[in-house]
Amino acid sequence: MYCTEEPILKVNNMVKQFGTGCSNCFNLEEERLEKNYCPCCQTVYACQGLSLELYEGEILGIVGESGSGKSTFMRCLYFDQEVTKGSAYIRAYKKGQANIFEQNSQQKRYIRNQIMAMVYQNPYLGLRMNFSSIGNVAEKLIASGNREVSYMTSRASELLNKVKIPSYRIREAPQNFSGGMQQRVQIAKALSNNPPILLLDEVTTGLDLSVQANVLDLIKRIQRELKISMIIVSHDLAVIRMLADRTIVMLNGKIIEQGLTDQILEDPQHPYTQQLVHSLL
Amino acid sequence: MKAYNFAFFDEGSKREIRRATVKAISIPGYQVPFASREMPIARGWGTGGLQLTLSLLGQDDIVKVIDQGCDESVNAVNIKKFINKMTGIRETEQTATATIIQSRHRIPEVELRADQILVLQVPIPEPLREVEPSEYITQRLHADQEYSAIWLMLFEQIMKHNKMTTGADHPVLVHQRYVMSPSPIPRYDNCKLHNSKALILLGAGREKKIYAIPPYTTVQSLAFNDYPFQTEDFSGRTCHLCGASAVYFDELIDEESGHKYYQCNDSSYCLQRLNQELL
Amino acid sequence: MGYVAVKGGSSAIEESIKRLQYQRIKAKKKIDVEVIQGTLRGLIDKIMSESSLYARELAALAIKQAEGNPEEATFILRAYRSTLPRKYYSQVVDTEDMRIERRISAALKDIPGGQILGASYDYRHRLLDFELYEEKIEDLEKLLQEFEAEGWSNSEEEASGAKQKTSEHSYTKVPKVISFLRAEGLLPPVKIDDSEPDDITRKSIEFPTRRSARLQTLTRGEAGAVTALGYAAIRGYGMVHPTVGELRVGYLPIHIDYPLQEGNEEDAVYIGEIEVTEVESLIPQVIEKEKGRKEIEFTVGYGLCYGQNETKAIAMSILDSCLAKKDLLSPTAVHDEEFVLLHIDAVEASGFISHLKLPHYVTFQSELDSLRKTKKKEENHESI
Amino acid sequence: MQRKRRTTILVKGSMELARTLAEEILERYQVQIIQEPQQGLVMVKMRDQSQHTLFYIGEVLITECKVQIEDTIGLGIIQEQNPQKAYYLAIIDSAYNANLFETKAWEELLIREEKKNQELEEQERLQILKTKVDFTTMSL
Amino acid sequence: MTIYDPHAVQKAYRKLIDSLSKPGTINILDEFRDSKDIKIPCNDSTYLFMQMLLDTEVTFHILGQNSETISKYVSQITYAKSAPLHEADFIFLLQNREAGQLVNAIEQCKSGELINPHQSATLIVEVEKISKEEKYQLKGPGIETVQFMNIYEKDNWIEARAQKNINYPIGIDIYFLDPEARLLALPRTTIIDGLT
Repeated sequence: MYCTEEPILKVNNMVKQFGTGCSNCFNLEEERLEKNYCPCCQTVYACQGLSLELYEGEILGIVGESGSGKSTFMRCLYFDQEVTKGSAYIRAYKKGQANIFEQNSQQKRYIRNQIMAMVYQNPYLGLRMNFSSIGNVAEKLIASGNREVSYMTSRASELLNKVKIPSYRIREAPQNFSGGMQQRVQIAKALSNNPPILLLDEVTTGLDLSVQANVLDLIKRIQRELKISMIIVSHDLAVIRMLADRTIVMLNGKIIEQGLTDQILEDPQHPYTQQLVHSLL
Repeated sequence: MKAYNFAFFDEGSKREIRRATVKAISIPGYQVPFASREMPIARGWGTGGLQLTLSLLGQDDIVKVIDQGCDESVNAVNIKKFINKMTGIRETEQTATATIIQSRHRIPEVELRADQILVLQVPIPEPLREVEPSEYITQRLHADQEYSAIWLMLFEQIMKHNKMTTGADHPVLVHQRYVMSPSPIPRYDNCKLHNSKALILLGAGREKKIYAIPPYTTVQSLAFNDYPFQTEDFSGRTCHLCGASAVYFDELIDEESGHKYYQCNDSSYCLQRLNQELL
Repeated sequence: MGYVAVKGGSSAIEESIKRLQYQRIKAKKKIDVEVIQGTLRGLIDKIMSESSLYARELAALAIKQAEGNPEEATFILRAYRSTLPRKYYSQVVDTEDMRIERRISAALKDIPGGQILGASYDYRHRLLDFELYEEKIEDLEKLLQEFEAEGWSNSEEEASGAKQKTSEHSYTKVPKVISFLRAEGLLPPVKIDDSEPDDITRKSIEFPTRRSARLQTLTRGEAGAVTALGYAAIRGYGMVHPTVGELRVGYLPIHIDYPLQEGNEEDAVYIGEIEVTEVESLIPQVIEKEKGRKEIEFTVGYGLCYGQNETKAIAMSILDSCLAKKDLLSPTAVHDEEFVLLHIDAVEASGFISHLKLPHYVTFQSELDSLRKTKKKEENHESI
Repeated sequence: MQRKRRTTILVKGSMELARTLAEEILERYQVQIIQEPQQGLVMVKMRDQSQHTLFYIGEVLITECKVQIEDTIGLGIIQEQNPQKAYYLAIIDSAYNANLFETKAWEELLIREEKKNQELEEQERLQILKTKVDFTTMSL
Repeated sequence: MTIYDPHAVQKAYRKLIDSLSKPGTINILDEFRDSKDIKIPCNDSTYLFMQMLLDTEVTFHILGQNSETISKYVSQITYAKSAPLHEADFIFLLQNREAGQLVNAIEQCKSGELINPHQSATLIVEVEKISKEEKYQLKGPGIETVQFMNIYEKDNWIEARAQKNINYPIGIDIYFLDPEARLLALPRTTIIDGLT
């Protein structure tokens, strides 16, 4: 299912730092940081040279505690934050020849609108709270160039239906909804134009257990039906176990372990991973 | 008594407006910032249009000024008076005779020619202002051609009212690139922007922007495929003076009977028809 | 044209202007420009500052023409500015060279050079003075004589008499409060920055702005608007708590480089002097130092405007520091440079507000059409 | 005397002095007006005392005049509407530029005027100082 | 030195607007062909354009023989400052320039950014001759169907211009002038196709 082919997304040596850096932390190889933090200049190295590949149709899980850099990684990938260093290539964009981090803002918008979608942990980042839910889902379709109201409304209704927003409420604004419902609207929005790559940041955090199962189900189904490649970030190994084909474990801005999810669950190598797996059992 | 320069401005001021204007023509629909001089008429009363007109005018020009479709509206008369005082050039009320037409909120009914220039006064040039108050951000949205928000606004109108509910100033897409405010012209006039034979210049004095639609340029009113753009509906109505139909009308109420009746909004067009009738 | 043309507009305008003229003269009283210039100093200062044109006599003329309406007078002066060529730029004017008329500090009790009250309204009780009803030129002359007896003088002859008394005090510059605070290290050191300032009257303002564009916009802002926003900033809608380090009123000499040939500093041309009000507000701010150490430093908010406009200059110094603060977690409107800078201009604000008086029946008709269509749709909907 | 000091004296000083000097030249030389006294603007560049950057506070109305004596141009600039004095200043400037011998004798007049100007300013300063708040503590 | 009367500048400006808003339209600036005392080796109409466009607020760059001397002179007359090729707002290419300088200027000059595409250079180019011969076909805003033109110029500038304008709205606008005072203007939106 993977490995033999070209990855759909390839990230090389991505660095994201907050702060200017100093002579102490100039060379990240030398391990002079306290966790991901330089005690001299207070620079935080949220991502310290991350490299990974995403293959067509797979779900890649990233698991780690809060502060491990997994969410920053997602935001950088979706251009919400500028990377400090590094490159990334998407097969569907300029035949995988162009470093997406170096594109101009117009091209980055294009990639956001056409090739990727993101579901944020905080629904306020992903939704216009005072617009109708159906409008929120349509926005993504509009952004990718759709100008057909009837298609957009039926597509939006279908998706809102799928995430269990009752039909009579789809014209309501998300600000009237519960946190869980807002999250489901966001998922519907992200899925609306079948992006080849979907980014999910702590997507089920805050949902009821029953809803959580539904959503996870939905994600699984979408992935199976449409072959969308996904990166899912979670602190919850249970979620990762349920969804991810492959898993990356992050700690203090670094990848400490990666492999097939089953493998990692059965035979964790790094002490931190072992601890994670044990707590799951 | 101090004598004013021809067309009010010193030559340096004209030069700056002209430099902005040529850039505006070169990038259709893009709002070129300019310094915008302070004028003897109030900001918001057509200073952008007036600055353009004064920077264009020469001794051989014949100028027409209209406000709300009417040559005799007080504001139009006032601007015309000022232009006349500062240049001494000829004025006209006939659309066909004019070389430069400055207008607020209307495009004349008579089709403009290639040798004419239409100058439109603009109060708020930023089509995205309704969805984004910050200039810093709207500039970036234009740069990225990111117009989802304004489309979404129209989509939301359809969700609520089953149709787009814009009044005047319905946004347009120019040369497939920039979303532009056509100034508060009625939707009825939007189609006159598309492939116009005359150059159209738009000036916003207070907001300090100049933009342009060159002749024969694609101008599409924003609309969805299945919810087409609709102009104001005057079907079945005729002008009570000249009998014209299919033009933009003013709606009037008879003081005695309380009945509604209609009259051409373009007063010069109406008068021209009446005079033809008379001959 | 054979048909009757509509002639309503032109004649109505003519009559309206006549009516205006009538209003100005109907009381059969006239005021001379030199009387305005000699008596309405406060209004002239306000109008010069808001029109960003230093011209006392023209300001007085504008006041006469506008019947004392400051909004209108500023407007007239601004428009006149557009017709004059800008011939030169002055050499850099440094307020260290100010000929002081008044200077006070709220930050310190006594300051080198002293607290000099000068001419101020602050300590005169705001009691209506009914005696002014009776004021005659002779009274003024008599009063002036008394002043002269005390040594006040405007005339040259009197000046020579003062010679003996003055020899002991040679004219010296009064040191600035922030200069010695700086020398003591209480203020962060600053470097001279000679980069060319932006000019918002020549190139429209761009966001984010440079400091030069902010200061220029603030100094020509409408006094009431600048004051209102400055007030909001210290009342609770801003993150600044200022102390007036120093407020000065005084005269500054203006020089230009001699345009006909190159020369040295002494070849400059002196063209006259301008009166300004200058304010430096001190605002404490927490600065992050290395290794998480935090220190409190003073930052200086700066206000400078034409004429004696003290409230405006203080408010300007507050807004200057509000706009310098970036990266606030929950910024309020007074920290938003677009909000502040785009809304304080007298001519722009009054122009756009007053444009609502213009007819809008074309746009209104268009809105009406939309409204009716939605009504129709809804009715149809209900009947189904 | 160099221009900065000279123009300061003349602009601050009396119209009388400017007229006296200019008329001396007018009597003896052909003075051609190149530019009639004309209004214009000088943009004032300020040093802000907080950051030591530069900004524009606004413009100052000036009257400017250009004259020519023989081959030498002179310039008169003065604040506000003051066409007559601008004209005199231009003549005086031109005389200095042309190095006319008359200018040698002006030195003394100018210095005397300068003193007068300074005395006036000094006197005003002393009056203003009367409004200075006195914080001296009385010792018993 | 000749300072053109404001009315002459105004007339020329209107012709520029006409040519620019209808690319391919040739206007003749014939009122301005007889001034004898221009001290720089350029067309009268080029000199007129300098007066129309330049002042203290903008910068320019001149390419041609003795460009330094000429720049100094233009600065004195217009108060505009001369600037390096890649920074200049207006670039004047005189007829006596070297081969390759036009293409080089197109490649080097500033073309604005997405956020401020108007901050791009404008080129004013003297060429041997401008005509309506059907050598090139023009399309784009301002043109109803197609327009034709020919520009006699050694440099192969068409490809360089197309490359420069590839990321519309970023791009440059070029005004061509010939010794017969013909004016033809190409905004960045005009697409040029060579005809064989």
